[in-house]
Amino acid sequence: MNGSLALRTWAILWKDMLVELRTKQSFSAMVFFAALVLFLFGFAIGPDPATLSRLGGGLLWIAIAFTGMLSLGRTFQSEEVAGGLDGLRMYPGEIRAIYLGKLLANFVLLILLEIVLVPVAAVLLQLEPWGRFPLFVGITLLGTFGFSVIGTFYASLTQHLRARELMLPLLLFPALVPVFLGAVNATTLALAGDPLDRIGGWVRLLISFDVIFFVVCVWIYPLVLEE
Amino acid sequence: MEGQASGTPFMVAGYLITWVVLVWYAWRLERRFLSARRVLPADAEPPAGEGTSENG
Amino acid sequence: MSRIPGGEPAVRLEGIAKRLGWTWALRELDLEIERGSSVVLVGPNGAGKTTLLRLLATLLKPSAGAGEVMGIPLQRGADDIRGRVGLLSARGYLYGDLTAVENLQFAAWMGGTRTDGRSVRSALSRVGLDHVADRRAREFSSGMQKRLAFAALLTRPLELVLLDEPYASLDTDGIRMVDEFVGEWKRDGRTVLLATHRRGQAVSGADRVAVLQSGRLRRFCLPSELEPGDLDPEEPEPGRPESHAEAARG
Amino acid sequence: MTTTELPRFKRGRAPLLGLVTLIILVAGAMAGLLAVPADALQGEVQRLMYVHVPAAWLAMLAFFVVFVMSVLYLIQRDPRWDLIAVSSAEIGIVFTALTLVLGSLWGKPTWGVWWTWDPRLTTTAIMLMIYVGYLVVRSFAEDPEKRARWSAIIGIVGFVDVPIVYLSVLWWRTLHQPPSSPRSMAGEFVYVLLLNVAAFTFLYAYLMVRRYRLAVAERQLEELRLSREDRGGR
Repeated sequence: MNGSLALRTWAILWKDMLVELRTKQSFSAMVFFAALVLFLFGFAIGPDPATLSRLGGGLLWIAIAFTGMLSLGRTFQSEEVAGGLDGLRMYPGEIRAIYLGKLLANFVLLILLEIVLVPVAAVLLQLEPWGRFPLFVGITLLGTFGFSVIGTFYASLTQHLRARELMLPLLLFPALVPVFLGAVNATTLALAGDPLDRIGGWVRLLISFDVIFFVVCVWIYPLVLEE
Repeated sequence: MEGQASGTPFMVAGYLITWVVLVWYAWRLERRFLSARRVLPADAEPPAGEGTSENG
Repeated sequence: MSRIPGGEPAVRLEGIAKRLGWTWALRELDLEIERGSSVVLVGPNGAGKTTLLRLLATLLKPSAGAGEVMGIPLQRGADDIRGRVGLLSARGYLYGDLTAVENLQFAAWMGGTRTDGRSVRSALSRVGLDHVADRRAREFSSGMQKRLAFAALLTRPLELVLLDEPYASLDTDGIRMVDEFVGEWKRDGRTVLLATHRRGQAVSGADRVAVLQSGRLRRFCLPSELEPGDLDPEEPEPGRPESHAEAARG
Repeated sequence: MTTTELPRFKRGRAPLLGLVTLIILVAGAMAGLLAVPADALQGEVQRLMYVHVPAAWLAMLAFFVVFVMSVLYLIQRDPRWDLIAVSSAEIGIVFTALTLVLGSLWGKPTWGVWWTWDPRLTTTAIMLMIYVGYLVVRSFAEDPEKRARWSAIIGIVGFVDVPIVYLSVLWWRTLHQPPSSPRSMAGEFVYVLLLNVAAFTFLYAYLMVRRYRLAVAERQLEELRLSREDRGGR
């Protein structure tokens, strides 16, 4: 049974990535949107390099959160176009495969976005992530995973609501506060070189959040899709 | 602290707001209930066909 | 097929009711379907045909009553039931950006079979789509999409096949294909439940006919025993039509 | 079939409960305003503690009840648990907002600002947003079963989130400056505070009885209206 859970999780990830690959323009639009957000921050904050690089971590994560929000809404809408989630629910085995597959799809998509976005941000905001790059990458992965865990969950919960475009951020952003604080502070410290070695607490916070919410969401998910 | 003199109005405002909110909310609950009750028949039967409950 | 044991019926429902939103789509439904038989489900729009099929596919939880599919209780064994039951929905569930082969590959994986491309392509040729195997489903006509959805059923080992309006948008060839598949499934010992509001051909070939009306089973009999009113109920629907209930689900 | 079997409300003991609540509330307020002396350092404004802390306590209690009722609902699927949960959520929101306003009024003369990114304050504000989300989701879901199920899920996930939010904000603050917290108190202050906490607990019970009655009536109304529409509409 577990083998089939993995197989179906993989199938959903494969399918979503393939669809994404076929509709390249939506990914480019996502990247473009994220870059645009960074640009607007640049205008709002002003050209002073010191200020920009001090706020860099926060700006980067705001851009990721906003862009991620938009792509979360799409994950389940693509199923709606195909005829609804029954198309996934009618297959055997645990319903959780749907959550896991969609979670991974969102995660991979966001990572791809970040691969493009981080160099852009480094140039625009004059950041220097290259010094402690592995740490920077680790923090980004943890933060993105936390975002995907709770984002996929709430995207699935709100997809049948009227005004879901409004409801998703309304539910998601308050719940995201720990991830956001953890990711922004850890990233800022990593960029600044972390002289006082305070980064550990934030990384632990990110890990705890990821684990707790992963367990809670996976456990409770079948109730979301029940009809 | 400079609060000695200047703090009193804030304290009074706090207590006032608390009581206003309490009375307002309790009154509003009563109003909402009465207006719902007025529309409901005196002893509302559950909708026909869906008579009695099976799972308690 | 020997792997399907005799014994308990393919479907047994007792007092099943389903509430969708504020309407009762099914009310106090009792139904028993023998293994290896084919049953045609008829009834006007909104009679609860689709709801019944979705309930048997465990996509809906009954609001009241009890039921078994292949001897597995609906309430507890949903994950297992879905391994034995296939649903052809009127909606298709196809991804327009994937090719026909990719759609089938996905369906096979989701069904739990680690398949290679060969079995997928053979399913495609059985529905007469091998010449468009690598075209995207988006470019298909609605009849071709129906055939592709059929092929998705063929990639999985099934004991109970639920067909919701399988004839819709098919040409005469396609209709013949559906009837051939139904016959083949029956020969294999599988059970077929087919919902349609077109009567004629399907009804006369079936083992049993179930007439649904307003969420109740009005008649369950041999095709020859049908009364004229069964296929054309004159009285209007008391319940809200299904389209409303469907909309309310959202 | 399985509809709600909702209780009918007769003239119950709610007026008595209301009277008792009112007496304790007034006693608590008198004690807080008159019986104890003003704080040596903060002066009169410190008396806000006797409403601020109980209001915060009431809000936490209310959201805890939402959590418990959400879990119960998901296990038993009894609509009554859902109605208790939404009642408690609404009361919790009212008192969370009140807590924030009172905290603000307390903060202005003592800290010199209406708002500070204090962990408790910040967490309370985020908690308010989480449960407002809970209520808004309900208003967008028409199917009563789905409405109950989805909001129960939010009630659980939100409740799990609150302590983590608190922890994260606490860490965030300690990086910049130590969090401000009320000094430990002794003697009569504690008793007066406890009296007020008790008063607000009674208040919660009273409001819950009233709000639940309203929830049942509204639910019956909804059921009635839609069944009429169902029969007469077509």
